[in-house]
Amino acid sequence: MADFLLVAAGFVLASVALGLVRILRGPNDADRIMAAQLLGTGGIAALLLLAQAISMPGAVDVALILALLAAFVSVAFVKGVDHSEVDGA
Amino acid sequence: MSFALDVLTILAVLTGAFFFLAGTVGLLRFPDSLSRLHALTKADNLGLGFVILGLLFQAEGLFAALKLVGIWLFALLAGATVAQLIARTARMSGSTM
Amino acid sequence: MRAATLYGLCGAVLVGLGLFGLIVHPQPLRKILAFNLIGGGVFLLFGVVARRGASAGLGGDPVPQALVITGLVVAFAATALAVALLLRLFQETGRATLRSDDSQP
Amino acid sequence: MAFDIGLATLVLGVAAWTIAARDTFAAVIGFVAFGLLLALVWVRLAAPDVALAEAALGSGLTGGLLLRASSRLAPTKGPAVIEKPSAIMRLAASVLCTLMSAALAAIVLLLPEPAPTLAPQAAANLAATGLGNPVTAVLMAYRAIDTLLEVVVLLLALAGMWSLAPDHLWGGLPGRRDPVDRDDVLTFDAQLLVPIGILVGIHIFWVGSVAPGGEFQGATILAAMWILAMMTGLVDAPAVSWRWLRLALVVGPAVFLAIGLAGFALAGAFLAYPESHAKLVILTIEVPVTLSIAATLALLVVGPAERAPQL
Repeated sequence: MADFLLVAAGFVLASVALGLVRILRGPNDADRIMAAQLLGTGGIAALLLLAQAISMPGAVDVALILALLAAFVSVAFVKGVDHSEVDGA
Repeated sequence: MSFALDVLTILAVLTGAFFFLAGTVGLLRFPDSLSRLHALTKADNLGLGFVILGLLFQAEGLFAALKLVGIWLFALLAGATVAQLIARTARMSGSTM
Repeated sequence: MRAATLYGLCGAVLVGLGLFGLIVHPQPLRKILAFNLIGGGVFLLFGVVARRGASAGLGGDPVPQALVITGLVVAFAATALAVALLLRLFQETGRATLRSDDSQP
Repeated sequence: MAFDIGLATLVLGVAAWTIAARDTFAAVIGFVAFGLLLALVWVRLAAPDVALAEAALGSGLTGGLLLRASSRLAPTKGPAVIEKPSAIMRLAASVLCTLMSAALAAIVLLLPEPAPTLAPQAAANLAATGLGNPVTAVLMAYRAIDTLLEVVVLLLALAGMWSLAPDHLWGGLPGRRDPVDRDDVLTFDAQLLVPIGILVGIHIFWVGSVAPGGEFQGATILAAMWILAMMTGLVDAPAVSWRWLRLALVVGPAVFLAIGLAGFALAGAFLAYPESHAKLVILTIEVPVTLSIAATLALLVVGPAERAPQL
């Protein structure tokens, strides 16, 4: 079971890493934040699978923080985009 | 009993992994920001949902289970918010991007 | 090779990458980012030392781990101060570079 | 092992992107992703406490800080490109950095065997502190003086930042106040997230005595939630000169220092705790310290005063 979960974690991370190519290609900020979002969700999934695989319950708290702070960062992002439109005009 | 739970976990995690792959493919293949957004926000949150569902079968105790569900809800909230706002900024900038 | 050693090598490369960015990037904000990469690499080296020190039923030596937590907080404070300095420079001069001559358009 | 190789490659790839990206904003996004991956690495290195700190501080709060900065600096995107260093300079830099990495890699490969460790001592004295988490024991008991100094360093950084405000704004309010739009998704988000986030922050702080977590990680989450409320305009930033704010900032280090001095009388040394009540004393320190750290971290993100004080 542990091996299966570890492989699943690796698979999710790998498929998310492919999504990162999207960051590299741009072309605009919306795409980039989307790729970061995908990495966030995938990272949380990989972390949870990993936590179960190596039975480290503390890692679930890490995923909890990541999920919470992902929401925080996304608000900061949107505010940033709004402000730079105002400032840059 | 434990065997049955393991099977359920494996099935759910596999489904979740499939959705992650689907989301990535959508992200890479769709031509414009809005349809990529559509692919991403549905697929990856569903993927995370299935992974968490799978792990729920292994959860020890109610608190651990609640924490897992809470993580999913946070991720949904973040995803939904960002999706709305990205779509709004994308539309306001007026291009199909 | 142990997994810890692998991450140690990863940390070594990170320090090099960050240092490169710190030297070649003209924008101060990019320098701050690069500096944080160096920090990440150094912390990873500490993490390797901690992991190798696993014994007495602990997954790693808690002393370097605690040092890294302290380091993360101090790195954050330094980053925040650097960002504030940079924003003030921008407010004052209308530009965000470190050049002192007046060759700017 | 395959998992570790993949993860390490991904970390390096994202780091390289952070350096190579042409656009600053894209580089910052790369940095947030980098922090997230590092949190995974810390879990692999069996250091969940550090993973929590990395996820909260290294990725989350630093990410928010840098995103704000890059959006404010957006108008300067163009001209800086001109100042790129010459090819020779870049080549020299890359040689230097490669040597640096090689030296560090050699050190990693030549680390002594068996590895020196303080883990047995930390574990053996854990009972005396009344704590169950060895990392918290190091931070709060064995090396408490480091932690005390660190809290002071945070305060100094804040004082340094505040003094960057122009003279006429001294004592004023940081940033601008964003108007609250009741129908906005962001407002809804913040109203939902902030109370839950505060609970999570307290939870992470509280479990820190027996499980991964602790005052720094908890305080970072509390700080993030305060910033979230400020960003969405739910609450206004406090005036720098506000008396209660100053009190919240210094109460942690003050209590820490007072208990440290009391250690001379009670246990014969600075920051020594009486063994029978060690856990109680540590908690007495941790609660105000968490409050102070949270306030300091949040104010470090919102920056120096930019609006005149309201009299």
